[in-house]
Amino acid sequence: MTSAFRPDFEALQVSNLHAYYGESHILHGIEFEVRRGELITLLGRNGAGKTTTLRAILGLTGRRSGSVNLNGQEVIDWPTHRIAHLGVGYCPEERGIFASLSVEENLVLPPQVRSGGMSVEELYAMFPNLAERRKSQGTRLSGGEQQMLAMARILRTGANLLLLDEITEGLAPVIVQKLGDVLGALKTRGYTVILVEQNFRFAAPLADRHYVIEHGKVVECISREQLPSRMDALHQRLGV
Amino acid sequence: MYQRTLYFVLCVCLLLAPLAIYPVFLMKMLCFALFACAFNLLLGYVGLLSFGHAAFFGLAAYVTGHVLKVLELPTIVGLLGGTLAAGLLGLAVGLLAIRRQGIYFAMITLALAQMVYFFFLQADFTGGENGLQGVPRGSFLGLDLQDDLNLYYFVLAICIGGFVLVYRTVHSPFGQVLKAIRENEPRAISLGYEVDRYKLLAFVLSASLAGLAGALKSVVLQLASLSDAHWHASGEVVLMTLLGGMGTMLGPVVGAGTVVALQNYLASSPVGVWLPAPVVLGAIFVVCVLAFRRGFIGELQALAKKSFNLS
Amino acid sequence: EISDGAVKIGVLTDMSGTYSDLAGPGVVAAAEMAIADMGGKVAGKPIVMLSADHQNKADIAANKAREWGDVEKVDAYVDLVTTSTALAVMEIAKQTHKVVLISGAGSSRITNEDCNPTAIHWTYDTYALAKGTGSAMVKEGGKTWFFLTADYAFGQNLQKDVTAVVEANGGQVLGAVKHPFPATDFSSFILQAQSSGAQVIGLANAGADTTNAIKAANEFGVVQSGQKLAGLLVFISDVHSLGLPVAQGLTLTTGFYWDYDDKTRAWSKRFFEKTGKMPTMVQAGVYSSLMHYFKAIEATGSDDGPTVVKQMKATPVEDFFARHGKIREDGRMVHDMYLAEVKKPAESKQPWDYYKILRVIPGDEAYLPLSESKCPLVKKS
Amino acid sequence: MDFLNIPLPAILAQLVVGLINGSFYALLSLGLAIIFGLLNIINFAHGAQYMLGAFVAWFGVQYLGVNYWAALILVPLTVGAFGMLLERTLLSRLYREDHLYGLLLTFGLALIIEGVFVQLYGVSGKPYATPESLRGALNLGFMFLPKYRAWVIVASLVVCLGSWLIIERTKLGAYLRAGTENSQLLQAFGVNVPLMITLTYGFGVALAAFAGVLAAPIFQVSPKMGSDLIIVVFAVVVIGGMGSILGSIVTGLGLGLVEGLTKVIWPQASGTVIFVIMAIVLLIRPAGLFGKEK
Amino acid sequence: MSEDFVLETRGLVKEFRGFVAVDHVDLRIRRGHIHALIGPNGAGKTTVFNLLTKFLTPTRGEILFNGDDITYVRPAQIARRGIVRSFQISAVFPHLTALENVRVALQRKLGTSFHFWRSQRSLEVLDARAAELLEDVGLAQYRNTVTVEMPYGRKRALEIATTLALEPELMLLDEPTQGMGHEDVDKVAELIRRVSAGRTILMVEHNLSVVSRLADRITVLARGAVLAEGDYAEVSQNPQVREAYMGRSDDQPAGGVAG
Ligand SMILES: Nc1ncnc2c1ncn2[C@@H]1O[C@H](COP(=O)(O)OP(=O)(O)OP(=O)(O)O)[C@@H](O)[C@H]1O
Ligand SMILES: Nc1ncnc2c1ncn2[C@@H]1O[C@H](COP(=O)(O)OP(=O)(O)OP(=O)(O)O)[C@@H](O)[C@H]1O
Ligand SMILES: [Mg+2]
Ligand SMILES: [Mg+2]
Repeated sequence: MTSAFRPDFEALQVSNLHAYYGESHILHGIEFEVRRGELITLLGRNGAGKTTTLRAILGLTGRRSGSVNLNGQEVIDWPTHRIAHLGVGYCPEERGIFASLSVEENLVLPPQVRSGGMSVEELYAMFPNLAERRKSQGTRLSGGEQQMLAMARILRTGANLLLLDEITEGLAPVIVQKLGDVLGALKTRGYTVILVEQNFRFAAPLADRHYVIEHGKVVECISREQLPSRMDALHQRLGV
Repeated sequence: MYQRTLYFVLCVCLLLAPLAIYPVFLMKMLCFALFACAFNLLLGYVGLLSFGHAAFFGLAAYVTGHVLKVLELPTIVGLLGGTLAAGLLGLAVGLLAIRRQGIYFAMITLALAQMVYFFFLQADFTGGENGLQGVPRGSFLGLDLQDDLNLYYFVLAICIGGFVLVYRTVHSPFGQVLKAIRENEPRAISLGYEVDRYKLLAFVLSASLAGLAGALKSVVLQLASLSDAHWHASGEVVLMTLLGGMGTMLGPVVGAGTVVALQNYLASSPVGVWLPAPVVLGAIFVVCVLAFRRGFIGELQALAKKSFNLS
Repeated sequence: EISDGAVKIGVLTDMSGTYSDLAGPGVVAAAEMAIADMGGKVAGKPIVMLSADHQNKADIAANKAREWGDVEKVDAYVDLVTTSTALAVMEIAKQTHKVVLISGAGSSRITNEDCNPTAIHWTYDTYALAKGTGSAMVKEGGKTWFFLTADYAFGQNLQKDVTAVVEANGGQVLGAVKHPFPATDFSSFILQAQSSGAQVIGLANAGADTTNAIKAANEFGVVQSGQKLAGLLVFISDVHSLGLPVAQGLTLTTGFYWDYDDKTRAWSKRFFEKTGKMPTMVQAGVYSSLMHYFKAIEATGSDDGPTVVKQMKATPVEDFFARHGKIREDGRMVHDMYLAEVKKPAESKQPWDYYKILRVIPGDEAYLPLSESKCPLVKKS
Repeated sequence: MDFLNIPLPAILAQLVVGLINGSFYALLSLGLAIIFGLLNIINFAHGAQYMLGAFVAWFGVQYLGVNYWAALILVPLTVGAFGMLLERTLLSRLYREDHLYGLLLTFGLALIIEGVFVQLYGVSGKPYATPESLRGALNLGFMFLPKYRAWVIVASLVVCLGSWLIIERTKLGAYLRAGTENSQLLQAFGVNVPLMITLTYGFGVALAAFAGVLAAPIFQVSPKMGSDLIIVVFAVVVIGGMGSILGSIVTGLGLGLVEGLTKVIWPQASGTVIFVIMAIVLLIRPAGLFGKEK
Repeated sequence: MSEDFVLETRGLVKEFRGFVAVDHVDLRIRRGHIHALIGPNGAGKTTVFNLLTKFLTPTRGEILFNGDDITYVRPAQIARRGIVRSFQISAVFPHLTALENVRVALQRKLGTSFHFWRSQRSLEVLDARAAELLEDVGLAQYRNTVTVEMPYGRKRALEIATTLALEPELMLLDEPTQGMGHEDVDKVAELIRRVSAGRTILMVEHNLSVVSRLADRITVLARGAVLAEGDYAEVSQNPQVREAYMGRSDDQPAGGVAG
């Protein structure tokens, strides 16, 4: 993985990733990969370690070890902000809207990490609620609006590897559908997406592959083609 | 169980302490320990940082001094008067401050305490910066408090009483509600608790106990002075509490003991000559923050828990 | 007859606070010199010195004094820089009959309404300062006064004393502004003093307040515009830190000046060699008071408080520090005081050459007459 | 036109003098507000750093022959660098903790710094001469204003407004505010937060040192010069609204004026009036005059 | 007429600096019903909850509870009258055990909550009832677990148990299934149905499968105003609702069930 001359074949390869919060060992050797332009999902029960995986990729957990290879570069030892500049956008589970900033300030806050991000106008067109509340304080937004804002603000930065944590949570069905469309569109524009989802119906039609995480390990990898045949296993894993 | 033994051993030590240590110094320590415990009731268990607690301490010292020296009433009346005055001031300050949180609460208590300080400075009965000197110690139930040992056991009994009251408050139905409020205030409201009243009662309790400490101090040292009410004293009690471990029962006691002992030692030790007391104290704070953040007792507890878990 | 086989003195002073330059380590050094000059012994018994920083807090002073008295068996408390600490320690001495030799604290209360049989006030007091500076300035034509007064008892006492002196000499007080203690910026108060039109601006404050007020006065051209500054409590350490360009022309009263005569110079040189600074009146006073105390012990062979004090009061004080000194029954050590003016930079020939002595004020003139004393120890005849 | 029997020129003069003090409050509280805004640390060492500024300027004259004007630039840089060192080695360990610990740490640092200076230089302080070109006074009609004091107003206003513009007009301000709330997330967006924090702390400290240099010719350069100021300056920050940059500047100046007026009307209360105002403001506007309510 | 309705709002309006978040809402909640409040994000659902429980004060309009005007009653009093809410973001007392969480709610009725001199052992009389409530929501095994350590879904269940401890006449649940795995969603839905016996429930929920399963009646809010009201069938066929909220979802409710 050290060769700098690997073509843009894979955007992200995670192998043997371990992560800790203080004393507790949360990830026990996660392995998966995403190629450029793919959308994959991480599935798993509450507490399986999905969020932790995303955070570990960005170096936001406590200690971590193993390998995270981003566009041919080993970033396991990099500080978070440098990893972000490789074109990673992160939409956290708790949304992370800044209370001291207005909606618009929140939206334009993350620095541009690459060219080719969407413009503020495009984003407002995509999420009209935000346009209407642009002067409002960030955390005065309704739960769902905050979710939209968290998503919109990383689309502005030009990041082309998106780490999205439960973005449909608390959103009205119309908006969920719209997000589905957006993700579809992003995929065709060549974005790479890692999606953590509880809402399988939402994720299934979009994903190229599903990784199932249990107790901090990937226990199953199901490609789109395999999905119909593996549905039962999935049901069992996810306890549906 | 293990805690009981600890408290028991501690009590025995305190009973025997005057054999080895100078009783007036011990009494001063006890007063500050009580002060810190009172303060910790608010900071450690309600999560409110008051930066004006010296106002209660100082007011009580003045009132007690006045009652004993000018009105020449019995000691116990003086102590009660001081405590009551502090409680009333606590009620007034609490009513204004209790709606604010975090740093704003700290600041508003500081502001009000500064006004109280200004009042003390201007008022006649406080004797300005010379303070009230020569407060008589009097007697209690025929016990001559002029005698240091008698006074020591008198003060010890009251301080233990105060400590037990804090302990009881924390572990009472009321304490349970306080804990809930600190953990999640909106939720406590939605369960039907008028949180402001609970906080106010806690504030008044804390102020009264701080007052009791101040009242005792003016009996022990026989004087009440402006420095008791100065914001430095408010700051000192914060430091004592943090040093010992906030939110622990014994932390403030240990913290107060450490700070008072250090001040006393450094004031007259050869170390103090080439290293002024503030430098040593400052260094201790820095080390404490960097190395034992939970305070002495807090760290010990964490350690005990860990070794308990491992075994 | 020396209790516990040693004479113990406890120096309580301000080691690190606002007054540590005028007292503090220098006081400890002066006390050490006194002990050394006695050969470390008095009446055949060793002299032991303890020292502590009272941080200008009465409760620390009281606590320390009590502990020293009970545990260490200290026989005398020395220095005490603020009135509150002095009063607190005197209160303890009253119960234990220990000797208190006060040098740093200034309030005339100490030997007036709060006088104490075993306490001796050595170096100066607010009455003497007021008397010296006040009457001298009025006599020189400073008829109208305006005060900058620190808003606490000490400042107010000082103002009251000076006002009495000024009015007794035919002067007039136009007004006063009470400033909070401590204050940093005095420009506003100086402006008020300027616009009062008074001929003399009296600084009824101490320490950093005084120096900052003098600085501001200099900046706003108080002296240039014809007003005079009267420092009511100025120590040589203050003048040293202000520097002559700023302090020049200031009139003040002091109980001691190092460059007064050969005796003062001789002692001060020794002090300078030890500390690197010239002594303030407080520091010199501590030495003087201790020597007098030791001699009294030597004479009586006892370190019992009342006995020693009785002997001290019976013996006149005459040394490098005190001229025509005697200790009155109220505990006041009465000695000559000096009215001084701070030199212009050009007049200063060497380091620490700061004062021009304008006049010697005889002790009996400088201090509150016993006939006006409210001290219960004074037997009115 | 008299007010409470005080002639108008006197009032005007007091207001000018108040403005000078206000300039100091503004400079100091600006630094404090920036540090609080970003690090969530109540920088109790601010007073000590102000004192360091004055002392380093004095060292400059005394030992290195650095004049006032050079000191005005060099001293903030030096003391700011020292601040950054403190931040990197000590403060940076505390960001995840309750801000009480920051307070305790900086309080300890202030004690140490002040204590060491008292030990080395005594308390009464050192004289620092006013630069030649700023001696003398301006005649404003109602008062003689020392030129140096006028310069203090100008210099601090320029520095305050400059800092404010830099922080508000660039994205820096938004980063600072966001960084306080959730620095991890901000890093995940690609902002080098640790570096930003270090630089900002250094900047806040440099502002304090700048104020110290400005103060050196006016007040005695003494180890205690900052310790009583800190609590007042802190009150200014709270009244202005924690973390509000503009708030701290405007409030600093405004309180200087109010304090100036109090010094004529009821001088002994001039040290307390700020706290009265703070209590009133907090009771009416909990987040301070310019603060945003959560 | 208020006989039938536990809660009524008349012309309820809430403005935030010119922005109208709740716009003349007339709600009527029938006793014993599970009433769902749905609507697009930012429609004002949480705001309505906040108004009902007095965490916000209405700009205009009135709120009647059992026929009494409670528009200006203080929040804690609302709870005492029998309206208790859960929060959109999980609201437990994180460092208390599950049992203690419930007990805090039960404790109020003892009337000793200001007794700082009494031992907290005096609260032990409530343990049996608290355990019973935990049992009801299937948390028996968590009895002595400190709440922070519990999985998210279990916390929501605990919140419901705490709410139930007050025996509220009207329970307000804000997105009770948000953020839960499918297992938990089903469990909580089942739980809500169970506890609805003998009381009225008003809930906000985006999970339409839950809504369709539980709700007797549904009010749809959009842009602060009531868009439609009726049972699930009526509402889900309403074209306006479909456009504003449900989108092109088929008859089958969106969200929830995998596959
Ligand atoms: N800051 C933290 N400190 C300690 N433990 C943590 C922390 N954050 C998460 N954990 C633990 O790590 C484990 C994995 O959590 P994670 O948030 O990654 O789960 P998840 O799969 O995202 O679950 P969910 O569906 O609830 O979001 C859980 O057991 C959780 O309790
Ligand atoms: N305190 C406030 N100040 C200003 N605007 C607010 C405030 N609270 C809510 N709003 C606005 O009011 C509108 C309604 O918010 P509310 O939280 O009630 O929506 P909701 O229906 O609960 O949405 P969601 O389903 O997304 O949680 C939103 O547009 C929000 O931005
Ligand atoms: Mg997660
Ligand atoms: Mg909502």
